[in-house]
Amino acid sequence: LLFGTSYACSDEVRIAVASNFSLVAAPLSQVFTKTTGHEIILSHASTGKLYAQIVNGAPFDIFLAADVERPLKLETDLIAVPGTRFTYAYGQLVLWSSQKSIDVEAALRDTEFRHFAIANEKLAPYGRAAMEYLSYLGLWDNIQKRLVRGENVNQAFQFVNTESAQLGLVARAQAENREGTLYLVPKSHYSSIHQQAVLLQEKPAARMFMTFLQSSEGKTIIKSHGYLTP
Amino acid sequence: MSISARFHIDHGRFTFGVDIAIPEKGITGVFGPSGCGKTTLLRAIAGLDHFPQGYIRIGGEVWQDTTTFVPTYKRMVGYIFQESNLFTHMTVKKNLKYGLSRVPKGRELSMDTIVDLLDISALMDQYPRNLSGGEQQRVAIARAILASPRLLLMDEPLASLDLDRKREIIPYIEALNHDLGMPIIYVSHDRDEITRLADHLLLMDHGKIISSGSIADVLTRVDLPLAKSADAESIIRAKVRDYDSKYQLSILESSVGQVVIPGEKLELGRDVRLRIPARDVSLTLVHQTDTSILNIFSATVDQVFGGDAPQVMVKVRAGDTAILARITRKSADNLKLKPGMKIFAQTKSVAVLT
Amino acid sequence: MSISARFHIDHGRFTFGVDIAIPEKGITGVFGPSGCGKTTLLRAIAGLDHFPQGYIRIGGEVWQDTTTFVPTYKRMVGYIFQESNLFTHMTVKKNLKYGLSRVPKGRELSMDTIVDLLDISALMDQYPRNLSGGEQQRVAIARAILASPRLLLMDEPLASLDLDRKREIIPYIEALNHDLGMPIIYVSHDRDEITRLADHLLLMDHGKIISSGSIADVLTRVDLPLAKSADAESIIRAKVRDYDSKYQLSILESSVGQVVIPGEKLELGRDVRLRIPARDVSLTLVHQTDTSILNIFSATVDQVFGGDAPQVMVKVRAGDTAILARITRKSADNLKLKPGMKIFAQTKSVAVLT
Amino acid sequence: MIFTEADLVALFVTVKLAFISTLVLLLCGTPLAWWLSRSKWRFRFLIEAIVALPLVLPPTVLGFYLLLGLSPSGPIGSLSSSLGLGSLAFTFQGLVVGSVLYSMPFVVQPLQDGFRNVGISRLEAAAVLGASPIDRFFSVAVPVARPAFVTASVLGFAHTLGEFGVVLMIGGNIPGETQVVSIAIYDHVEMLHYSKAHLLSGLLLLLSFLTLTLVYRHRGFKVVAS
Amino acid sequence: MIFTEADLVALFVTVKLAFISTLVLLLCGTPLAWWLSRSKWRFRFLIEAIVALPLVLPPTVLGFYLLLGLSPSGPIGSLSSSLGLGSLAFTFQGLVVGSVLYSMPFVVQPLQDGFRNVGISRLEAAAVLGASPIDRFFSVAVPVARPAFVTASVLGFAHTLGEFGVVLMIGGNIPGETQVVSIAIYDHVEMLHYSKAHLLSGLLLLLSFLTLTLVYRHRGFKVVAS
Ligand SMILES: Nc1ncnc2c1ncn2[C@@H]1O[C@H](COP(=O)(O)OP(=O)(O)OP(=O)(O)O)[C@@H](O)[C@H]1O
Ligand SMILES: Nc1ncnc2c1ncn2[C@@H]1O[C@H](COP(=O)(O)OP(=O)(O)OP(=O)(O)O)[C@@H](O)[C@H]1O
Ligand SMILES: [Mg+2]
Ligand SMILES: [Mg+2]
Repeated sequence: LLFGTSYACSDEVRIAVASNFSLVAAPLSQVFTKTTGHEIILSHASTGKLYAQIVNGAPFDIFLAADVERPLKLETDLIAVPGTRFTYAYGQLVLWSSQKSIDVEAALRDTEFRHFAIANEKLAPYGRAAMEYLSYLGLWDNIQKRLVRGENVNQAFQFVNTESAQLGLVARAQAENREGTLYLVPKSHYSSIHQQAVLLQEKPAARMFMTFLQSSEGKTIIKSHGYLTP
Repeated sequence: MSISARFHIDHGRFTFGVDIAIPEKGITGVFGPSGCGKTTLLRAIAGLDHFPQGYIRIGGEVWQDTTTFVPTYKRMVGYIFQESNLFTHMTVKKNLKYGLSRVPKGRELSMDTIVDLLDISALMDQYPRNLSGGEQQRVAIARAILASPRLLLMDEPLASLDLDRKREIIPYIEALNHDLGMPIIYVSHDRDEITRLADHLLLMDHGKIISSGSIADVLTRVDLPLAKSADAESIIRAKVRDYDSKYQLSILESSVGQVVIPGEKLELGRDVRLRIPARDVSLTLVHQTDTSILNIFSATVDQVFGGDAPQVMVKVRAGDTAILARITRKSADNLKLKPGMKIFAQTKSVAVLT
Repeated sequence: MSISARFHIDHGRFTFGVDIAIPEKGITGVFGPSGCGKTTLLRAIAGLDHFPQGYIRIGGEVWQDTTTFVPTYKRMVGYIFQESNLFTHMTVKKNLKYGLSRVPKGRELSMDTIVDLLDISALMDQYPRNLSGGEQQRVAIARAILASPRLLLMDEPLASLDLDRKREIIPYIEALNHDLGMPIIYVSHDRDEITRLADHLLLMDHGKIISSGSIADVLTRVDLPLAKSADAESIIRAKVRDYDSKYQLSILESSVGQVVIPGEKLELGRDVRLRIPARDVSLTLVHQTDTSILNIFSATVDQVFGGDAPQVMVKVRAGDTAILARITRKSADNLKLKPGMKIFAQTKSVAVLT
Repeated sequence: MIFTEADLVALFVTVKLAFISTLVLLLCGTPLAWWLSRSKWRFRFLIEAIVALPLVLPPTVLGFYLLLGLSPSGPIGSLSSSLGLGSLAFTFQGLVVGSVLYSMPFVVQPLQDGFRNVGISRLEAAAVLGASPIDRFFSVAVPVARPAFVTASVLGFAHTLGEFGVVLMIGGNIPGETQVVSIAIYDHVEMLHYSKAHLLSGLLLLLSFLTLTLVYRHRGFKVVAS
Repeated sequence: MIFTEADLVALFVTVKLAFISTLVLLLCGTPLAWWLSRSKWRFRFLIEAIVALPLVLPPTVLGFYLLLGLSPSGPIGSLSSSLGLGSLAFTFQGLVVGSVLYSMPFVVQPLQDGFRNVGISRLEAAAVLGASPIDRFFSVAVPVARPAFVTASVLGFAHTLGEFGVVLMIGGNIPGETQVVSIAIYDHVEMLHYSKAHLLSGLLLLLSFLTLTLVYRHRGFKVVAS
């Protein structure tokens, strides 16, 4: 009922997706297209790049950012449609090693690694979260020499996945269902990672996708990929 | 109708300054030692170098003055470079066609004739790097000629060729000039080529023109180095009168008297140029008969010069024509040669030039 | 001690096959028409081209055989290329020093001497592209000589030089050979240079050696094209005996009798080579006295050849030496020349070669 | 099928982009290189430096500045808008502009070296045979500098194939329009679809390898002996 | 101070990386280019194609594969570990390896063209003057190909300065070790610190411009007339 209304004229929705969410965006859009007939075109890049593109007139209808800051800025600058901003997912931080059956927590505490991968805390929400967690553990200052920073959480994941870094703090969405050992960092140890969406163009089909994101069907898909939803 | 040119350039160690006026018809030889500025002159005429303040006019057309500078490709000059300068990225055939295909319709020469003459038909599909030095030079000559230039500039075109080849090519160059009326400026350090070909002669040294005039004049002017050298020679004009078919001798009438020349039958009535090397001229007081020498002219001693050198040059006049004889000073003393004295000049060799 | 070499290569349109043995001392001339393979021979000797199956030995040292191939830079040959081939990225001075600085200590020649001789001292700081063709050639000669090679290969080194320069440089090349004992292989299409310089002569045509031997022999062999051409000449050996200072005449004793030569005083007792151009030799039945001709030899007719041509070549023998005389057939008939007949050969010119 | 449709579309867009960019590069780069190789202007070296300059910026940053320039309020954008072309950002044309700018030094420099080696004497020979400057350029300079054209094209083409930062920034990764194969591979890696990434990289490498071997095998090699 | 200390450290690392990479590029590229320009081997073109190949991959992806190769289980990684060098990932040395691989075609190709234009006859002239092959190479080939060395160095150097994808991937952005200025600028842009990005870009451009003009002004231009 919700989605069937404008089935007759199928439309195109262009969505700018923050890199870390690209794993989920694909199945989401497939389901959406199947139910509504509207085409989804996904463009991935880092949140910062997408922001710069949007400000400079990129033809996107929806922005799925990895943080709050940039959707908020777009909204206040009246580039986005006011009042359309909402949190569509919370990222979850995991401590991960691609080696099987080791005690990752102990490894972290005892610094049994040469390189420890995180996302750049200045650029990526996961990076900031990782910093908070490491500070909470009191390891932040000592670990500096062994830190390698990815531009985004995907890159941090590559570092660990290729065994170049023995341990890292990455997104649960990436580490789940992979070979290796995973430890879910308790939510209380870092401030939560809000990923916000905002509507950029007034367009029925785009509105529909925004609604879909918040629907239970959408939330199920998001959750199944290792994110939390509001 | 003539060619006038005036150029000046200062290269520091070399100063070049010429002011020439040469006939537009005929072949002008440019002769001078290595580094005297022959190539510089040709390049200025072709417009390859642009000397400010230069001036050049061909017939009624000004190629360069203070306001004009006709670029090279519009001058329609042919230029045979000192280093053959073929296009290394093209076969010989394409090199030849390069100029040919840029000739205005109707003016093209026949490629086959020139290719045969220069004996390069076997080389048509070769790249220049596979050719010998002389072969490259021949291709360069063919390429320049096939461009049907209005004026042909040749910079030592035959320097890397053997005598036999030179003898084949030289008459053709003459024919280009005579039959097609293509004026030629011919640079060479080889006197032989120059006297064979040139009607007019520019003598250069140290970037200057030291003499300019008809070949016969320049060759016998006693103030010039040419007449002083051991290879001095004279040029006389003659007309073919008769042919002795038994001994295959052509009999010619010249300003100095009858001249007998062995060899192929020359066309009767034809005007030819004869070259008499000074060292092949001997002087006698009486008319000798029991000798193998055929050509003996009666003449008057004009001047004996060469000072104390063991060999002296004697300029004699037979009719109105100057002939140089190079003899030992001993002989000159023995014969007591003095200006005005009647003598006989016997010439061992006479070469037909034109 | 000699140089032996054997090469074969098939270029399709050009087949090259030589087998030579030349004395290691002296100057060997290589003479032949354009495209006959002169450069190919020099390159093979220098090791610039590697022809499989080739063989070359210099004295006791094998440079190439089935198992050996000494690379060029170890052969210590000097090579004057047909196109001067200077290093464009170096000044003249650096070009000269390039070879000089690679010479083993103690073998270096004096740079100043050679620079002065070739008159290139004003050019030392120039880049090759600013030099005239002849200047480049002179620098190339100097560069090759300064490398103090064990064997000097010269490919038409004087082709772009004027006669006066040639005359300055040729004696120096002779001196290199005589004084330093540097063997030289000298390629030229200029007979004049070859007869002046060569002791030994390789005659080439179409990639083959058609004759090889001492210069005097090869020049007068009637089966070879040299003796048939209009420029045929003979070489005789002579010793300087006396000098007439009044007339500046050197008096020499040769195998054909006394020879008188005008010019600078020649060193007494010195062995020299004399060149007598066939066309400068006339034949008489009686000994003429009232003539400017100084050198008259009594001789015997050996052979008259040239068939029906208007000019015939007469090979006469004076003592054991062959002399060629080129005279008209008419004269030959007049004089009724026959083998064995006694005659007088008068030579208008005799040039001292060595 | 082992490749997704999006992959193949991206491959097509890439090849199209590389072709068009190389063409534009050669068209703009050739006269510039020719001028640079012949000019006696004192300050020529300034132009040379400017051509090479885009290279030193990280591609994404260059892309960022291009984006600023191309946006409707930017200098290029307002120009193109006033010409009725609209904004070039996020269009295929915009990608071409970006790629051309970024790969320019790889085309101009080898061509300049190549042209310099043509040598004045060959051009003089052509001039006396009646060839005008344009004629000389095409009949002598271009064929003699052919290896330089091969180098320039290969570097320009390959660099455009792999180009990523600029393209991502000013193209916006729009499938079918500005999503090129380099971005597609990147996306696969980002989405942890490693096997897809390997396959697509493999395909790209294979195609490039084949093209390169073809080009190198048939490049004019004989003509260069000097 | 307008630049952060981190920026300046990054700048220093960048310049060091570019210098060392260019040096290594020239050291490896020169013999390779010389061999390629002289070899008559039939399959030479395969090597040429392989050299150019890294170019067609997007730098990040190339970086990803390099990371795989450098990782302890990868081929290069296991080699370097067995040699006692440890892993090269996240080290300055690793960056050098990556940059060299990625910029190799920009060095090899111009050098190859340059060497080909040296011409056999100059080398023959040197041989008859007693110069051994090595001697000829340094006394004739290198000076004659000098403009090609300038081109190769400029392209290699500039490309390393701007290099970003590979460096980011295998470097791990470690300040003072593998954080280069291109990453620093990128970070500024990502963080929307545009004015800082402009400043740092401006500095990089200015320095590069000065270096380039110096290089171009003094490059050997006279020697090439042929
Ligand atoms: N660009 C230049 N800069 C300085 N000097 C030059 C330049 N071009 C030529 N010269 C000098 O000018 C003089 C004349 O050169 P030119 O080439 O005209 O001589 P040439 O008469 O042709 O000699 P050759 O018979 O040896 O070819 C030479 O001394 C040469 O070195
Ligand atoms: N690489 C090659 N391929 C095919 N033919 C060649 C090659 N090199 C030389 N030739 C041919 O071999 C012949 C001999 O060449 P070479 O250079 O030895 O002649 P040359 O006697 O030096 O002539 P010149 O007096 O004209 O310099 C020429 O006909 C030339 O075209
Ligand atoms: Mg000249
Ligand atoms: Mg030759």
